[in-house]
Amino acid sequence: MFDHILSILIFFPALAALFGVVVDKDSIRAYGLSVAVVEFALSLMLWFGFDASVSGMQFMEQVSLIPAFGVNYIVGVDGISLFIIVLAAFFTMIGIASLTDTKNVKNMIITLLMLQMTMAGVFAALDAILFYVFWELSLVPMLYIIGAWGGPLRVYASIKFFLYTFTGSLVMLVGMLFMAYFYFQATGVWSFAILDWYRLILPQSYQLWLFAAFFMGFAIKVPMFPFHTWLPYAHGQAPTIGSVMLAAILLKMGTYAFIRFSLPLFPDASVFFMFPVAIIAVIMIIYTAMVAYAQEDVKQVVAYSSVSHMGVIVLGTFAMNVEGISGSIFLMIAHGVVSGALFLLVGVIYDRRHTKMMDQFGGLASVMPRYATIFGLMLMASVGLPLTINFVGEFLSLLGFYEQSHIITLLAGIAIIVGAIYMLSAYKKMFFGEVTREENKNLPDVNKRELLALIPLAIITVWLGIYPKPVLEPINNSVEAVVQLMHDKAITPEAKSAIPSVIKKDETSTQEAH
Amino acid sequence: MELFLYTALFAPFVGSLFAAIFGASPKTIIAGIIPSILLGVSLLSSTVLLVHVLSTGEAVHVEMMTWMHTGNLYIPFGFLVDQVSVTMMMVVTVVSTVVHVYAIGYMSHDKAFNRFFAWLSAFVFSMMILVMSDNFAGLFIGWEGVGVCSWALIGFWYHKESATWAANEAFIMNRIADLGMLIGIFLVYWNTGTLQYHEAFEAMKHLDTGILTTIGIFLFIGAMGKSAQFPLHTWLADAMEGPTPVSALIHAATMVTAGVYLVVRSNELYSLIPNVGLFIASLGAFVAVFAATMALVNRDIKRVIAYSTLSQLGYMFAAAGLGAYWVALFHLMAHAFFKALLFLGGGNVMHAMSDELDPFKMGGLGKTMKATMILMTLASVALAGLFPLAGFFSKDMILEAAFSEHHFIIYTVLLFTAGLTAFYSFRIIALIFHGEDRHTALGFHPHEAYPFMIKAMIPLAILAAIAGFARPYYFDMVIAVLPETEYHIHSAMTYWTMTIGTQLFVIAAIYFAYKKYMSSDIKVPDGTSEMENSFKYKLLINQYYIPYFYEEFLVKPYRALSRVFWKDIDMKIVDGTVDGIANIIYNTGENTRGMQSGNLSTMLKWMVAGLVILLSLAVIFGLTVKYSGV
Amino acid sequence: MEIGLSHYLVLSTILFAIGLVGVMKRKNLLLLFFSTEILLNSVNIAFAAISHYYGDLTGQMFAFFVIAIAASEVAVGLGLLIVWHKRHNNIDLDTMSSMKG
Amino acid sequence: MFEAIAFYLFAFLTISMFYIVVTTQQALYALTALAAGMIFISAFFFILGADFLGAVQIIVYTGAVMALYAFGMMFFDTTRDVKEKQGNKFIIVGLSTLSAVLVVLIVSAPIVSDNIVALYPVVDGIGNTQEVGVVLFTKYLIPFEVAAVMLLVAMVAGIVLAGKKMDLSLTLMNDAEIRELNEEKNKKELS
Repeated sequence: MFDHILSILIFFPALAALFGVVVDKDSIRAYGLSVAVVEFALSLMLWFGFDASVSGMQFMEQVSLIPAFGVNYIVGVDGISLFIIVLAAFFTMIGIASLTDTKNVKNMIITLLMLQMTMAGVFAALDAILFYVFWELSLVPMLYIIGAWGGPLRVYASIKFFLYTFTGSLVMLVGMLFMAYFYFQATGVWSFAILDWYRLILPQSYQLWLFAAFFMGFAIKVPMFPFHTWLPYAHGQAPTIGSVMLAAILLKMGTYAFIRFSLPLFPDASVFFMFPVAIIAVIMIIYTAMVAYAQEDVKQVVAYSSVSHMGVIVLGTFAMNVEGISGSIFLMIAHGVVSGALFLLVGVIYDRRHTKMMDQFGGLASVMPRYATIFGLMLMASVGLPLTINFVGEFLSLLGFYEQSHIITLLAGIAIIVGAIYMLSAYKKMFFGEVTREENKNLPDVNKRELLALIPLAIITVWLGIYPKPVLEPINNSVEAVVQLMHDKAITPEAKSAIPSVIKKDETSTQEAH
Repeated sequence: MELFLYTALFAPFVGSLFAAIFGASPKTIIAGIIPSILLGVSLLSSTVLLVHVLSTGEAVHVEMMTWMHTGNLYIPFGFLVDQVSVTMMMVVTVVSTVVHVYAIGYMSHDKAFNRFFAWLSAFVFSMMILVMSDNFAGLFIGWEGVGVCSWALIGFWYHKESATWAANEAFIMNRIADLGMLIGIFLVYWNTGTLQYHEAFEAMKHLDTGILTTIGIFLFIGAMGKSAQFPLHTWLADAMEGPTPVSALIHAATMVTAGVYLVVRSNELYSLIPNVGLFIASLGAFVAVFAATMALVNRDIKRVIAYSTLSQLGYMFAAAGLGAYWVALFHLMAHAFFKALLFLGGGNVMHAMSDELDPFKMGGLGKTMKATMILMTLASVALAGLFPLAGFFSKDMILEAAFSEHHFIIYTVLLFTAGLTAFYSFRIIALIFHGEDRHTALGFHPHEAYPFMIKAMIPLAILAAIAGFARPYYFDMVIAVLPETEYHIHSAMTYWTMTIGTQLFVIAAIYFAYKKYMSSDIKVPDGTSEMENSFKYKLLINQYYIPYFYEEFLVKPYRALSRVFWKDIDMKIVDGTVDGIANIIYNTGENTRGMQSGNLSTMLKWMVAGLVILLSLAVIFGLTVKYSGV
Repeated sequence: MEIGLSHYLVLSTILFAIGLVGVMKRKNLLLLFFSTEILLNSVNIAFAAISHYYGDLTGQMFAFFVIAIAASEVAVGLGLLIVWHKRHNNIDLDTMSSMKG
Repeated sequence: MFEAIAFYLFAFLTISMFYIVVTTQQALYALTALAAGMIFISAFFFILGADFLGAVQIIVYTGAVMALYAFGMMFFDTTRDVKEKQGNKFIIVGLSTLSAVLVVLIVSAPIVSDNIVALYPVVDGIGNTQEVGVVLFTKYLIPFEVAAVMLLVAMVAGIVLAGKKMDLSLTLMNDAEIRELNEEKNKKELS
């Protein structure tokens, strides 16, 4: 059963989407939901079949595609990618379940299933070309979702989204080709397999250039300052479901790729670029948080808050130690859950009032108490309250980076202040005060379908905040392997000292025990 | 004992959940009663633990489960009940039980009754985590938890703009301090490799003083926010927008003392860095007098009491900073009782006066509200530090500590503040309960609170009266974990002079307050009197213009800067660059499409031109290769 | 005076340049075809010359295929030209601008 | 000596013929000059010992291609001159000269002559035609066949294109008639 589970996970939704074309319009919703449920069940099976104590890749599959150039279909998961895959399947499921009645529901569901294929593919791919293919393919459904169901500026937003990220990815592709070429030079064999590349130690000058090339692709995807401007447009114009998928899963591709590619392939360059990247991350955190505070549209607040949180994730990634990287991976999941939920919540009010402007609301807490409660919970999670999911990630990320730089961490820590400022002021504008507008007086509270999507998210938010172990433990084991690999590969003395060795510490501790 | 520990901890949580179930439904009296009963259970469990700790002298330590474990970081949910935390637990559970019972009456007309109890119990739960945790991370959970509950409770009447504003202000200002705390925690982790109190403090003994100083400062920044020390103090007065039971429980008795608790808890750290301790003591003394002066003129009962709280927190920090940790903790306990009592009394007055807070509009309320008057006077006497009430014992110890440590400036400041405290406390007592009846003319018809509310306050009154006598037993208990610093003034003569002198000074201040505010010519100030136009008065009533300063120089610039960042930098510069690049590419295409004229002749010319360019390149490269010597 | 490879190549280049002038200058489509013939022939000379001076037949082979291509080009090109002429009654280059971008 | 005289003579003739082709206003003159130029080029082939190529040049170009052009020209009204608006002559001549100079520079560079080694050396004592035949039908057999197919395709294409509606002259019909014709055709296709 488990032999081909990853391929099934990747291609089952695609196949189902193809069959979906012939499904009757009235039953497409049930069809899509059942496919998504099966997919989610499969991803849960993957989780239960996953051996948390093993740090390497599991459920590996390999099929040769272009043997002459070493392009293979290789998929596999480790603790780093496992949970994002599960999260992707989960969000596809609740996304379809909570889908409101839009035009062309059939197309939307088919598109979402295709999107699910690309998301599962990106995070499972262990071959650079395969990764690239899924990476680019994921743009297409998103382009369609924004372009077809978006707001008035949808064409501009979707084209900007597509071209911007596509440009970055092309630079990344060039980097990949060079990497493969260097591998060929070193070994005489062509290979695009990431695990093969892990074994290659490059001179620092090569690393710097390749790091920069990969960085372009990843940074735009994350999106890092100053490449972030496509995001507010994409979120602003996308329909609710589009924003949810974009924020929850697609943005994570960038940070995931940092951990999968940049860090283990170019440890010296990563250390070399650590401070520039960290400074960018700090700018992202503070600057976009301030921009978020100035917004008038609640969806834009959430959109900019995403950028701010992604800054913390990037910072944690570049902490280069187990605490920081584990924290950033955990924060990816946390931010996926929380921002996804926040976008869903914004969608709830948008469905009722057809506006997202905060000055149109006010006093909603008394009209829609359940809505206000769930929003409040997600708000608290977003500002990083302990015992919610975000705190674990943020705490670990910042803790990790504190070892590298005190000042930068102090600046990045301002995130918890500015985050509170924009979130609370947005909440105040929407929910507090008197109900001033007539049309707000009789708004219905969240209905069953919306609760169906929101309650699981709320439960996850609290559950993983209190008991992160089931997720954190597999992550930790895989991250330890990555950090050890980086430590072993590092050639410059700065990098050797910046990246701690996991094994060495164990040895010294055992020595002390003697 | 574990069972009692968990009961003490989780009973408020269960109560909170219970009330939350009814959260959105209209008032259900059961949603108030059940949490109160559960708090009583928690109080009983805490008492059992207190007895256990007293009798055996051993701390109860349990580890419930792992929270975070990655790399070398290991944070469990661990709980420790030792002499310090059991004191705090007693304070928290006693005050909160009383406040819960009181609030059933106080909030009985509020339509969000159930929500109130859900949050109030949640607050108690967070506070219990804060005081019972055995590591810094757990402390931080409680720390933030009480922050959120405080936010929700200050902004409880969310339709009021001022309430929500105050709630956000409190939360954000606390967050600023929390950042300091977080950094402190990071420092502890990276220098000691653990966050468990015991192991961390053990490891700190071998650390460099510089690092310890940094840790101490950052942790204290965290404490400053929660305990509203200068310059992060403005939120506390604004927090009085919340319902009065909230003010009593959170902003007087428990949450604001968390900072003191943190310093006391970290006594092993602060003992190693006396310089930081001195700074804390100086700041404490400064805040004591600073807040007391603002309390002198304020015309809002709750704000006066809030400033008084601030001032008393200054006392506690002064004591803790001087190394008299047990004195600080003792004052904390005594203060919790009488200050909560004072607030609840204030709540009665507020109810009676239909939420009017200006004492100048009251006067002569003592006739209708005898019980409240007695209780509030008792609390004020205790606050002023008159023998034999609790305040006397605790405050006197702080003065003694300052004196015998030879910090005479701090001593003088604190002594002076004691006089101010007595003055402003009795100023409002006099204005509210004595003197001419000014309220009837304004159309108020005061009435006494429900009898059960008064009864609920009585335990606090008793404790405020007699807690001072528990000092020797208390001392014997806490020295197990806190440094044993007994203060002995060198001669009995000095001691008695000081004590009696202080008492006389305080009595004089009280007499002065009564004399000034009992007179019959007190009117509702209308901004015309000479005093109201004096610079001193303006400075004090405007809180030294600090909120004004924050508004003008921090909030407004932040807002403006955010707008600039969004409209100008993000939209124009960053996005403009992106769109600019796109436009350049687009325009290049637009401009060069003239080349594609459709005329074959022209196109052929372009082709030949391209050929010439390619050939030239070939020649150039050929020459470069030839002459570059390769 | 010995005639070397360079002579032939220079001649070929001159003819090619003339062909280029024709290609650029002529507006009559028929004459444009003529000019392309010149271009092809000038290259043929170069092929043949190189073939001769290096004693290698490949050049001639190429020239041979060039001639074949030229012949087919003429056949198709003339056919198109006739169709165009039938439709528009002229073969002036300047009147053709349907490819304007 | 004889070779040099022949080279310069024919060079002069070819250049002047082709010059006439690109300058003359008369299509007929151009055609005649082109035919003459082709024949003169074949002279070079003979000088260079490529007898077969020379023969092919005369047969194919002067025989077939020129005849084709001549027939083609019968379709056009050659008396009606095409008005040739001229752009900047300087650009045309300049570009051509420049490219010529550059090519000369390149071919005269010493680097070119050093790297050439004969792949299929000319064998002494065997006639050129025989050599060509051997190479053509061994090494270049497939290209040869492809070229043959290409010629066939070109022939078919030429016939189809030129021979379409030989009975109609679209130029002599007015617009209405053409439309009628098209409609008729559409109807036929629909039925």
